[in-house]
Amino acid sequence: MSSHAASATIDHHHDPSTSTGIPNKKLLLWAFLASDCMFFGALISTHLIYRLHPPAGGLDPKLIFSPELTSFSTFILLMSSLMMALAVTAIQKGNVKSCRWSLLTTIFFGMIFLGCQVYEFSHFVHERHMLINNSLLGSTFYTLTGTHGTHVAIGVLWLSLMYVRSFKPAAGNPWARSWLSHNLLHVVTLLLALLLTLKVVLGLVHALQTEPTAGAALGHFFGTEFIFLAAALVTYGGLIWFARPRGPVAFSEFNAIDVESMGLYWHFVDIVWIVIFTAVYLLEYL
Amino acid sequence: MLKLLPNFARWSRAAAALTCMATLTGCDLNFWRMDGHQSTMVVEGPVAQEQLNLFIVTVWVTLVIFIIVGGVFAYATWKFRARTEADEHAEPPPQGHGNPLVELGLIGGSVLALVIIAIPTLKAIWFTYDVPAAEKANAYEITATGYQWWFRFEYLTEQATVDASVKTPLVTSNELVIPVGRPIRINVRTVDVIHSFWVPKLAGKVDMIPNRANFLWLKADKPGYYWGQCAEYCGDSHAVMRFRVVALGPREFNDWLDQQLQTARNVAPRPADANRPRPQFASLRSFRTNETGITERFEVDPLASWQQKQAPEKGEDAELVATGKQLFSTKACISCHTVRGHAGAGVAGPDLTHVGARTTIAAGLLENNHEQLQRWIHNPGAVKPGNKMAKGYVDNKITLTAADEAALVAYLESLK
Amino acid sequence: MDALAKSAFLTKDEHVPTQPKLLTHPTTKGGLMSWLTTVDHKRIGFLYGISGLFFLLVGGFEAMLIRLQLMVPNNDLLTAQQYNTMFTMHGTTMIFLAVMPMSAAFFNFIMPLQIGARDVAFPRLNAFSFWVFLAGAIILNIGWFLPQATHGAPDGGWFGYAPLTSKQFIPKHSIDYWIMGLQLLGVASIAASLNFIVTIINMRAPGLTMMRLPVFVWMTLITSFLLVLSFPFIAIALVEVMMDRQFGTFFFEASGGGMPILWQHLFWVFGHPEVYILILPPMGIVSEILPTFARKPLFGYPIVVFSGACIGFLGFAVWSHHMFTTGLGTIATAAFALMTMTIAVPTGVKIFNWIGTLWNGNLQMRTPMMFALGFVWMFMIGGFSGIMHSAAPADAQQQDSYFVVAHFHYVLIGGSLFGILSGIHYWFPLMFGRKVSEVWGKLSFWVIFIGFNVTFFPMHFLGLNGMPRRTFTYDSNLGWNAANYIATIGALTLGLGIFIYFVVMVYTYFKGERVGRDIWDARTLEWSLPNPPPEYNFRVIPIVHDRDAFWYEKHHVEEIAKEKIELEKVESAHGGIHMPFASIWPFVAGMGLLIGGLAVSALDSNPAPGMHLKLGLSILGGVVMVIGIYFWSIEGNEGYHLHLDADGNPIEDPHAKH
Amino acid sequence: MSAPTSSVAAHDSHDHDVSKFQIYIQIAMLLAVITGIEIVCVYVPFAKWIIVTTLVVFSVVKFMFVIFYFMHLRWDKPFCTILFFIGLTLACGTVWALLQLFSAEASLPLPT
Ligand code: HEA
Ligand code: HEA
Ligand code: HEC
Ligand code: CUA
Ligand SMILES: [Cu+2]
Repeated sequence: MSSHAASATIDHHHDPSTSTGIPNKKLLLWAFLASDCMFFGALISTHLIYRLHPPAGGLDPKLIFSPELTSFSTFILLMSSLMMALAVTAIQKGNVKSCRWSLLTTIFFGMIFLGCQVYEFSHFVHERHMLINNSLLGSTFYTLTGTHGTHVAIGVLWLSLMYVRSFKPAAGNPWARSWLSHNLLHVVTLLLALLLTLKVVLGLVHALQTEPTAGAALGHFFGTEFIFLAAALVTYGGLIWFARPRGPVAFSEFNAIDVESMGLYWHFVDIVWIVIFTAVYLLEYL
Repeated sequence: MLKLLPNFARWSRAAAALTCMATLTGCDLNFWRMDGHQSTMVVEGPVAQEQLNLFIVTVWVTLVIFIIVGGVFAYATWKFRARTEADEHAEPPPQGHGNPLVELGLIGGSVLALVIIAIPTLKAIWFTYDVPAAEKANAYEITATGYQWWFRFEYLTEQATVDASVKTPLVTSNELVIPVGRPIRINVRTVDVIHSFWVPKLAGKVDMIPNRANFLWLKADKPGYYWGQCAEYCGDSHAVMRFRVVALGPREFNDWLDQQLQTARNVAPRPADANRPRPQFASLRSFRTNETGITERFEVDPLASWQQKQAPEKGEDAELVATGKQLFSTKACISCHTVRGHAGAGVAGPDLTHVGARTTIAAGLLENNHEQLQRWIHNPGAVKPGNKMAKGYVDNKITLTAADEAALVAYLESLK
Repeated sequence: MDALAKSAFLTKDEHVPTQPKLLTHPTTKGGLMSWLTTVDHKRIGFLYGISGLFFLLVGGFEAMLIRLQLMVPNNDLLTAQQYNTMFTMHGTTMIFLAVMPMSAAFFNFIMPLQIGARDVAFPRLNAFSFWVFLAGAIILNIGWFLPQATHGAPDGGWFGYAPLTSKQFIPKHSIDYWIMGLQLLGVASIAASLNFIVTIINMRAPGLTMMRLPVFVWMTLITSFLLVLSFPFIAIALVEVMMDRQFGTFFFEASGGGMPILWQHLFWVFGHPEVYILILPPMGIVSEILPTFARKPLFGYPIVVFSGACIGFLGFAVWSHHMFTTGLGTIATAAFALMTMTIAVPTGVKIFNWIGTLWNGNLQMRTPMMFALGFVWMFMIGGFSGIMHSAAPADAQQQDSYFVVAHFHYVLIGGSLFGILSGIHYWFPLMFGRKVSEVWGKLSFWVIFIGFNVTFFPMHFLGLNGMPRRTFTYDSNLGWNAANYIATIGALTLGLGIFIYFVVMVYTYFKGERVGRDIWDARTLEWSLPNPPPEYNFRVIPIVHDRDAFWYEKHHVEEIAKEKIELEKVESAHGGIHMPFASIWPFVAGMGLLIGGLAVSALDSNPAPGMHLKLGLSILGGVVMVIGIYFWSIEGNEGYHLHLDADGNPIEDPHAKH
Repeated sequence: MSAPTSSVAAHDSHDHDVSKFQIYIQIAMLLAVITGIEIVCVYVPFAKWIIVTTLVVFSVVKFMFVIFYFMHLRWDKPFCTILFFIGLTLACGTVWALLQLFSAEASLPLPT
């Protein structure tokens, strides 16, 4: 078997151990995505039905949505898809380093998307007074985009786990023994780093919006977010520390299928957004 | 052990024969009779008739298929079964795999059968949907609204008197009176959950759904008293959410309308007559929760009972009625009920302006007589689980003495 | 190249580091722990089967109370509330907790054996599905044991039409349990079905092409597709009511512009495929049994398979036939009526082919065969009343009347349940190595058959005579007394029949006559195994040469024997039999869902007292679930290798990895 | 695990690898551009139906590019495509049917 590992090339489109040649995981993901189509189908139909037949005196989405932000986050999600695709190609060639970087970028873009969504939601709630329980539009909109956001969040979690997983030491590597605790800490640090970054960035945006001058904004920002900023920096340090080279890892082109199936999920979340972007946002501006 | 089996078969055959005999000789186990008050098989209007005709078509088509397919199936089972030990261990039969021609033929046959059903189905869908164009002009429009757990009927075209200057559309509850021979278009609405309007002898049901403008049409071919029932599960008392439809000839219908359009009736005070027996109420009897609310006398000819109800009660006691009228206000009944021309503008409960002229109360559950009225106002919750009037009793802290009840009953009965 | 070794499955964790203590794989073979950690598809099948049978009794008991209440007019055995709870729970239990898990039991136990696999594609996911199912079942039923005034078991009807399920009309938590319970059952079903889809498509023995799959496997596949494609709709619908109840949204709230009719659409988009989910597996079972006891192959195999797929596909296009009385308008009504009728064609094809299978056969009237024949008869009758419903205007009189009750019990009991009962009889010898006595088996069949017809045939007449369903009482003057009385007598007989069935099964399990391999002279691969089948199923993965694989083997004994020896050599060269490790994590994750689900549905969202408890418990549940999934993902999916002695017993080699 | 079923496939898929990077970048650019055009589209004063159709066509194009390239359907066994399209078609069909059903006159919500 080990002789096999050396025999290099794997065909990433054919797994001879299965009847069809499609790896089990890939098939599972595709079947799941087919099912997910129905999930979003149900949500989107609910939203569209109520958009086409709105209650009298309901909110007008034109006065609520802001196309700039949404276009930006759509673009970001598209870019994250690109990075995800690159991550898969990288690992298929056995290029672990490049894969890691691509994964990190994907996570980063995913977080930006989530940040935009958090910002958008709080904006709609506080500035535009659209609540989930004060209008039908709010009910359907938040439920639909919130479900999508949850999908993205799960994706980010999955990506993070995969990133950390890529440090799993190979057998014989002395680190193997303390791998479990390392792994756990690494995951926690990564998630903390992500959350703190999100918090800090949102704080910055908020400050920029509420304060009259840039200087005042910065002052306000440092005043309220200092602790979080510091904590975020600490977690970055932690991440760099965790990512230091520690000998051979058990992550190679044999794991390509894991990364690839995760990618399928991620891309799907992306194309669902393409549909939502058109059906929920763009069509409102006609 | 295996010998038991034929014995068992023999016993069961005997048992089956016995049961058949017993049922046929009428131990009242005549479950196949379908001529009850809510029968869909004995109908009195064109819509129900159309639906019945279609049903009969489906029955015949499926019956024929059943006989053919079932016949072949039974024959195959009988013919090819292993009868003896030797059969059991016989060589396996030829391993045939099928025959596309047979399959195609059968598919063709099934499609044909479905076409036979589909054509009248389509015809009936369009016919039963709305009043036919030719009769549109003659149609009579009524709005029926479902409440947990009773029905309100609003005659959109009839203006009832409230007082000399004010008129409102005529509202009644739980008994819908319609003219014979005219198509009736009924808008069905609800104020709470989904209910369904169903008078089997006149038309199939249509649901009353919140935020939805449903309607149906029906026509009664002859005068009659028709049973209806809510047909969509709507909470605790769904089972006892019933109503009646009374179809009257044109003259009677107009008479009825005239009476309804007037304000509630006042009982003329009469000189006290010490000899006249006052109405007697049985001392409060506790009814069993689900004790039947309809008497046999009523059963015999409900339409006649209904007609009788239109005339004022004999031997009314004006004093008692006046007390009742008083109580109706003081006991907060008016917060939910309207008696047009008297007191009250409540809309949470049925309109009681002419309640005395109805044959039933509590949404068709109880016959409208002293006993049942008293039973109802004594403790509505015990009659109809969860009902809103009982809730009102609790919230408004309504307590009635036996004398109050007697007076209220007299008052309600006087409202013809 | 060494193909087996190339599987991602095996090679991934090629250099297993010395596992931390927390991740040592459980190895117990007996006791409670072995059941909690099992990933063996056969054991999971048993778990599903036992739960299904248990809930069949529960649902049956509820049915008995329903029937007793309706035995005479104006009866007050149950209050209105209790009665409404009873039929809601009866319907929900029978469909989601009895018939579906029993089908899942066969999927789990039989399907991998029929395709010559050693396990399903994702053994731990399979275990997870079961534990989530159990969590859902517990949440659904928990209300029985809580205060009735504020909690209580669900009472909104099995299709829970909005807005009756809103907080305004049912403020109790009963509906919250219903929502959460169904939601979890959905998760369980989707997870299990994804697994089955991958298993069937990817884990077939060599030579077992799709068009050689046993029909039961085909029906499993189609059912799984129906499940993954239909459950999302109810999941979203449930999310929406849940939001309405917990967060005051307006999805089904007419006061805010919501349209309660939307719930009906979302529900029936799921609901109609669901009824085919209930019938297709039993159809598959019957398609196995009839050929076996007719001793000839299924008539028109490709057409049976194709019609199954057709039924599944068409099933998505007919949902509004449950809504003929909701004022859809003429065009929509006509479209759905016609679509509904077309389903009769593929279904009819199946009936014809079963009869074709009997034709010219050599029918052995064993108990499973009796149930299978009963199935065909009863399902046909139920199908015919279905066709009567599909004539929309006629259905306006039948909808929500006992005619519908008659229809769906003919297809559900006469169809699904008979199919499952015949399957139990058929595979019992394989599962336990014992055989049910023919006399008792047939006795239970006849009592059930007669009881069933006596119960439900009169209901057609009741419905046509205007008796609405879901009514806890009726007056004596409507002509319903006789039929109701008879139906109740029938139901008691039916109950007696099921009782006999159970007693016989339990007796047989302990004391039944022991039998050897392949007692029915059957045709499919699972019968090539010893009974009960060993943990690893197949000593060597067989090569399939024909549609009825085992029948072929039996008629080409020498050729097959030679082939087996070759195969065994090849396989042991690759390390022997690969087995997945047992794992506790799916169970942990499932329990997390149970805790979280209970907390979310049982406690009040607004004013304070319960709030902290609720939040705390929900978070706890979430954490437990995440822990479960985390360890599940990092413990890796490698397995160990088994080596067998000549008798097929594993040779102890605990350190054998890979 | 089942035993080998088919002969080991030829390793010809690697031809794609070299160019994949390029392809991905190009597609990502394309997607971004389409998104830009879409946003502009909305404000163009054409008939509503033209714009709606255009938008729908654009998102379908984006959708297809992502699933066939980023998600490798193009290089995978066709079965994956079939599998996914079963769900996709059913979902689209159901959404379409629901929208139709709710637009039928009989189904409009009550005027308030
Ligand atoms: C196992 C479950 C199952 C199955 C298989 C079916 C099968 C069918 N069902 Fe049924 N149905 C239910 C379970 C099932 N149903 C349930 C649970 C409900 C009630 C839900 C509730 O309200 O609680 C229901 C309700 C229901 C309704 C709604 C009734 C109402 O509430 O108003 C309708 C309406 O069209 C319907 C139709 C059909 C049809 C046409 C079929 C067809 O698939 C049947 C096809 C079969 C045959 C026709 C017989 C064999 C065919 C031949 C021998 C060929 C030749 C025949 C012809 C050409 C006619 N069903
Ligand atoms: C697969 C599904 C399934 C099965 C198997 C059954 C089985 C039975 N069902 Fe039911 N039923 C439904 C699905 C099912 N049902 C659904 C979906 C509804 C609609 C719910 C709703 O409206 O929301 C319904 C509704 C329903 C009603 C209508 C209630 C109403 O509308 O008011 C009735 C009434 O008779 C009924 C009766 C029965 C009976 C007598 C059995 C019998 O077959 C049960 C037989 C089993 C047993 C009896 C248990 C085993 C035996 C014992 C435990 C031993 C001894 C027990 C005694 C003899 C007391 N069912
Ligand atoms: C909280 C509201 C409320 C109060 C107070 C109330 N009722 Fe009612 N009443 C109802 C409702 C609701 C119904 C319909 C109940 C049903 O059938 O489900 C009803 C039904 C009736 C009926 C039967 C009408 C019919 O046609 O079916 C009578 C008679 C009646 N009430 C009399 C009274 C009297 C007398 C009082 C005072 C002592 C009273 N009600 C107080 C709400 C109320
Ligand atoms: Cu109203 Cu049932
Ligand atoms: Cu259906």
